[in-house]
Amino acid sequence: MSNLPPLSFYVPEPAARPGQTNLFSSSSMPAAGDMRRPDPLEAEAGMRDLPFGLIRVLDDEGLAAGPWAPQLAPGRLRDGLRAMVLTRLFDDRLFRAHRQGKTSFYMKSSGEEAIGAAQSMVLAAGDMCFPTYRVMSWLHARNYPLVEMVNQIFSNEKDPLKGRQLPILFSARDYGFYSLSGNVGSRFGHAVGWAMASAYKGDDRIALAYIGEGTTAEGDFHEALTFASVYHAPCILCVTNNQWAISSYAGIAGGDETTFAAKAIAYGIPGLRVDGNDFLAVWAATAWAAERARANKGATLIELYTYRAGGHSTSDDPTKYRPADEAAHWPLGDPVERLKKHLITLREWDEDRHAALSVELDSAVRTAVKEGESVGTLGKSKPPVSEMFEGVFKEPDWRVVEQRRELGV
Amino acid sequence: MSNLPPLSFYVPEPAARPGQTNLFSSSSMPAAGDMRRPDPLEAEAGMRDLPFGLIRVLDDEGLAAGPWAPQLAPGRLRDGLRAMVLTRLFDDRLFRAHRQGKTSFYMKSSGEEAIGAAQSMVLAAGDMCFPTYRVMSWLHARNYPLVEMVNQIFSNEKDPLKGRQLPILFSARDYGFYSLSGNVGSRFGHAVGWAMASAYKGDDRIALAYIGEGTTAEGDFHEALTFASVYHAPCILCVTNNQWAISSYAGIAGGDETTFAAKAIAYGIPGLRVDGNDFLAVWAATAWAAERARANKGATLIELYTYRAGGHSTSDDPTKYRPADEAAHWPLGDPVERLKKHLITLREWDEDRHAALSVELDSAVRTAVKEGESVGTLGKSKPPVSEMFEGVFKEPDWRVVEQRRELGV
Amino acid sequence: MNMIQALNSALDAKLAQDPETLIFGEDVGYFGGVFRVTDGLQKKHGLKRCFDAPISEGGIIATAIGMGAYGLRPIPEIQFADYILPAFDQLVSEAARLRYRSNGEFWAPITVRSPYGGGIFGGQTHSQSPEAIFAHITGLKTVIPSNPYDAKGLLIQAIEDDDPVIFLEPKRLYNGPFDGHHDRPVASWQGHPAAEVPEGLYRIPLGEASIVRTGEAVTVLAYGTMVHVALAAIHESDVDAELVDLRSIVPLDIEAIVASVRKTGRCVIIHEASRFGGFGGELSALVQERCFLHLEAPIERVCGWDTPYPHAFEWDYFPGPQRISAALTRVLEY
Amino acid sequence: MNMIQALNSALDAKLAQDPETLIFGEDVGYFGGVFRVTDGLQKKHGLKRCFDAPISEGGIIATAIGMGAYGLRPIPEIQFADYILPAFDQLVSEAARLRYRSNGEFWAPITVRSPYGGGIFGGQTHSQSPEAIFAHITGLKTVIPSNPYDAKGLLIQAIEDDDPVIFLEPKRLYNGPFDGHHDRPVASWQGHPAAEVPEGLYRIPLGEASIVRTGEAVTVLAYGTMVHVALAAIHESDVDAELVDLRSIVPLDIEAIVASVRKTGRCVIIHEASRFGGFGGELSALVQERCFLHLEAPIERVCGWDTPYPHAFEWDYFPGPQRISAALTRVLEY
Ligand SMILES: Cc1ncc(C[n+]2csc(CCOP(=O)(O)OP(=O)(O)O)c2C)c(N)n1
Ligand SMILES: Cc1ncc(C[n+]2csc(CCOP(=O)(O)OP(=O)(O)O)c2C)c(N)n1
Ligand SMILES: [Mg+2]
Ligand SMILES: [Mg+2]
Repeated sequence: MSNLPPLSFYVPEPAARPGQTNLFSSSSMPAAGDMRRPDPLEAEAGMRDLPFGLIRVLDDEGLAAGPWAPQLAPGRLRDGLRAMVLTRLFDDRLFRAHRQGKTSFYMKSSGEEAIGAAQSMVLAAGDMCFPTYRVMSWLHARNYPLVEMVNQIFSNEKDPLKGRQLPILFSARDYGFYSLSGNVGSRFGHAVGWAMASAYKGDDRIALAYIGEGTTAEGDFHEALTFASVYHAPCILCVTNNQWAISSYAGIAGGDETTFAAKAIAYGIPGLRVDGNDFLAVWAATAWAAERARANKGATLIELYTYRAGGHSTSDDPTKYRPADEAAHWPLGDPVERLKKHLITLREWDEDRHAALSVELDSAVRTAVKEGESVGTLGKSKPPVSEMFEGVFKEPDWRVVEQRRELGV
Repeated sequence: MSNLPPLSFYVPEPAARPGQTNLFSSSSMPAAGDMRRPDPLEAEAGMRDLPFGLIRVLDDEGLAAGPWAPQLAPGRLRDGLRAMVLTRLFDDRLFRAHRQGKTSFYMKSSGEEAIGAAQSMVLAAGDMCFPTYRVMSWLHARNYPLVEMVNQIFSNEKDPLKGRQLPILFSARDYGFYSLSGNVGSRFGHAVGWAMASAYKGDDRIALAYIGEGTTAEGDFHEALTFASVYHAPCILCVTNNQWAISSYAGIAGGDETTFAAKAIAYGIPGLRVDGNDFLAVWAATAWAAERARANKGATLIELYTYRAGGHSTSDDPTKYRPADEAAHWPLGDPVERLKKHLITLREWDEDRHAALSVELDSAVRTAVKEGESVGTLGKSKPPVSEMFEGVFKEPDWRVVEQRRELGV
Repeated sequence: MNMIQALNSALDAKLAQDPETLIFGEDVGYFGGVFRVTDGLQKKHGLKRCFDAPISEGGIIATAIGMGAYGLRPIPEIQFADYILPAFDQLVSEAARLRYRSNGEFWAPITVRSPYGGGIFGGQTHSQSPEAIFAHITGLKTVIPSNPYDAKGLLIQAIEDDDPVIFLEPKRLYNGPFDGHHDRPVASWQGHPAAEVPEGLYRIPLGEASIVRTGEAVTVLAYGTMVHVALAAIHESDVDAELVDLRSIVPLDIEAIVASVRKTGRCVIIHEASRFGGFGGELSALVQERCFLHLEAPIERVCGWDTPYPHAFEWDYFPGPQRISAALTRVLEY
Repeated sequence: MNMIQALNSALDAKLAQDPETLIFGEDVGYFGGVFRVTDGLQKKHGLKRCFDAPISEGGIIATAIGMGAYGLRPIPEIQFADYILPAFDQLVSEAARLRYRSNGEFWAPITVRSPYGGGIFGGQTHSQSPEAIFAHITGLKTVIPSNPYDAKGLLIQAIEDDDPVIFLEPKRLYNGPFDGHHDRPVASWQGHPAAEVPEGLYRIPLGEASIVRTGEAVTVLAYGTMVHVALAAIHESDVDAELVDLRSIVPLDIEAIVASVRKTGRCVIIHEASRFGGFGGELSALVQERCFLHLEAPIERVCGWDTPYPHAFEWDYFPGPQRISAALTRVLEY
């Protein structure tokens, strides 16, 4: 023992920092169509290779390849594209609204639009998604009214959440979108409980939950997976591995040591690792996991391998900690461009239609923002102050009654 | 979707309940010597089969077989046997002391004595074990004074922990034994931090931590493994899978879905699954993991597959929830008997010497208990009441000073 | 019935009446719980209505919240209140805030049962009284019964409540009313009026204190085990005290408290938890704010000391009848 | 220096002087923390002295305790105090109790830095003030500075303290002394006497309050952001109030509090956290117990309302100068 060198302390570091270049050489990138697709009802023991691969469908030419190709009608693909483009346009405009002081906070999904859009479309109306703040495309794919979203973001008088919550921390029960909160990770287990309840009732609804790759380090992640595994909860548990958690790269969550999909093996559930910038791959993997869940075979963990192309939030400047051009080197491209190219390759889309779509959606966003502005922006309009005292409990107790009186509202 | 049967809620159940028989048929039991032994410095990616096997050295004839056989001098084996026999005798006597009202609480390690004994011997004096309440053999193997233990268990005037802690929730820094507490799982991450500190200082000490298989469901388990993985902490993280967590069988912690060793794969660290009733196998696996840790290759997860032969504690009656004869059907035998047989097979031990050893150790235990009794048993003797107010902080603040005065102590 | 039987009866009645209720927690299933509160419920109502959970308090509460959001009324058990802490974030950031932040789209009608308190030589981590940290959390209710009758009626009400309720069971009272004289023979509930527990469903509203004893000289505020200890102290010191059993600390029956102190002009507050930052501080502040001109002596608090719960010194730590009597005397002689 | 710089300077000086200190937490390494408090420290002192941690507050505190037990003095950061809750069990059951239960064999000399409090439109989970739940935990110290000079001296002392310290940084004060008038231009620390922060090491003992303003008419107890808001209210209501900045709530400077209230005979307690079960209750109880005969009016508490922290209503929730002035007037006119 004594002739060994002393112990040394290891702290992982990302491939590149500002001023350097990240060529993403360490990520081995299997070709589209290469991964096998086991039957979704098979036992997990036969699938332990899957978490170490990468399910990709769309190839560089824009063609769908291999057994995971989901065979979608072009109309569905166009719906997906529309949701993604809308998400991006909405994000851009609301991000700017923050710069103009119209809201206290905003977060974009840039580069990750395929995820919420595809999964929202795969799941049924009665299913429930337990979102993070970065899957607003779920709502856009289900045509959540833009103006309601704007009102929430502006915390104005018509805010559907009555000014009680930070912008974009939505709740939209009728759209299968569970209440968000600022704490990361703490709803992951709710999804499992919700799914257990559906099974308990003998219903057919399943749950889908998101967690960021950084947040997988929370105990909540493990506890949710443990319960999902033990009780065969009918749910789909998704890790959106967008490479960054604010300024911390995925290695700080263990991403250098193994894949996030491999965490499924710890619970005896299938782990799929999926190209998150590939609308078709996300669709296919989700449909596979949903089929499994609905057949009482329990949960699946899906790692959605993607890249957070923008800053973490309006409070963040990513050039402080990663190369400014890192997104440009991301080997899996841009999800919007890739789906667009696919549709064009299929001759179901063209640049003109795309430009027209963008104009249409941008104008819809503008209209919604205008409408929200006409109600009021942050600090200029808000719900009645009495709303502050409502909803602490179902029925107010004497404390809030007295305090409301004291404040005179 | 609508033509699928409805979801159904699954709750796992053990193979047998009181009145039934558990033949442990579902556990596939590889033969001793069958498992390959990779070089401890190899990368984890090449070892993902190990968590699904079972490292066994002692075969049914009492011979050591295969690449994991640790080649120990007979004297070391006898030391190990001694520690195990001592643990069992001590447990039996103190358990009876509880029935006689001499202590408030006791917990036995019956059937699991090999674990702490072997690991205590493998690790160095400067290393630190972060124990559970079921590895007292760690202390016995290091000749912790029996009478001090008895004094702690009797909460008497000479209790080394000054009456502040429940019986057997020891702390014994000089014996490499970290402070125990009633909360399960919450020290697992301390071991990782301790190991990180050793690496940070460039020392050569490593940490070893225990957690019960039931407790692996806590978030603490996952958080500890995540940090161990990310920072390559020099530590050995052990799951003692004794099949039961009070009345809950291992399936309630996910044990029916995969092995506990397989949880290592989620973190990219080696996972060894070891016959915990086999002193030599425990020794060998621990030495392997220690070599890896000391060579700056980071943490190993070891599942120690064993059986809790007794009740959970003095508050428990296991015949209420499992077959009374379940221990008798446990396929991996009794750790004391197996090591004894091995030594006899080696012609390094015999029944007479064993009987003499038992007599010697039993009398040592008796003497210690007598000595403890002469100081006093629960309620008959205790440290000065002023000790209640000491150690809240390093220096007392006015609150405890005033309150001590108020109580007049 | 003793308190264990009363709680069991409440659970049994709810399981029978409401298919949306279900129980889970560590060892609550086949075995029936380490304190036997769920004894027989799995056998009677089925595996899926009362089952074992992983040792993961955070996971238990998280899944319970998700079930609640679905529409069930889960009744999770945390084996000891000391072990609620790993679930504290779930309770505070999620259960307590879900209704508010979602503007009523989702809520968590869960009832978290947990044995708490000392007097059983359980040492630090089986004896603590964590009520104060729940009382401060907006959106959580905290209920603490002191006898079998109340325990059943309050538990049924808590389960039917649409907000999250922490239901703390004074484990020292499970088998008998404990008056704090630990060196006397153990009392049983047999023959105690509050041990007359009806079969079937009945309810006690949350937020209504119970006047255990009317009196004119001083108001004693207590809950859980300390109700019985206070009563003993009142008898022994022969003081005409009014003893108010709060029964729930959120919602708090402020009217009953104020009415009593305005009448007596004196107030002693008692709890097992350590004093500093404990719930007694809130009670003292409220009484002082609302009864200032009526107070003829300082409000006293008799509590556990400001140390961790010490195993061998349990009875030195416990705010027993002697310390309560002394406080009553001080307050009256002020 | 502003408060961020002062804290950075404290950390820098300790890293330079004591090789056993190290910093870790979410985003504290290369990036320097979301509030920039650790800016430049990794570059200057090396990767191993100041590094990023997984998003796992429980894991951060658990490993810090283990490092502390080894002999280091870790200074973990929790990114927002709202996110301490997942680590609550580690802080309470482990950090706070390790010395006691092991009879001094092990202890956890950790300093947990965390920005807390509101006034930045951060919504519920970036604005809460959780000090009350720490104050109740025997074995934890809780320090809350109100200006750059104190922040540095208290942080150095906290790091050198051999017990676990929760160090809550009022994030609304990071860049300037905020007097509660949110509609006026933002103030900067520039020119404020407490912004004169020496280089190098100096210490302020824990448990010594600071008398920000002496006065005869009423005692105002406050800490963190509310010190400045209270001061503004005192000026505006033209009351001869004595303003006591507690600086640490455990240990608490009971002598300073009692001396002041005995002198003024009146007391107003202020905190951002919601009122019920908040630390104000403890303060009120202590003052009442120790100054009963000196009190000429009820002790008042001016606090956040008993609701979750509401995003759009931040300034309706916040106990601003107007509400404080009203309380001062009420107390004086009583
Ligand atoms: C419990 C908790 N801890 C810390 C934070 C602060 N925080 C907000 S987002 C974030 C990073 C999350 O990264 P990741 O999980 O990868 O999600 P992403 O933002 O990349 O989608 C952190 C640390 C928080 N919101 N909640
Ligand atoms: C945090 C916490 N939750 C619950 C308990 C109650 N409890 C004590 S031991 C135990 C079972 C532990 O089982 P396992 O981890 O398998 O360890 P074993 O006793 O089998 O060695 C439980 C649930 C506890 N002590 N701490
Ligand atoms: Mg991320
Ligand atoms: Mg076990």
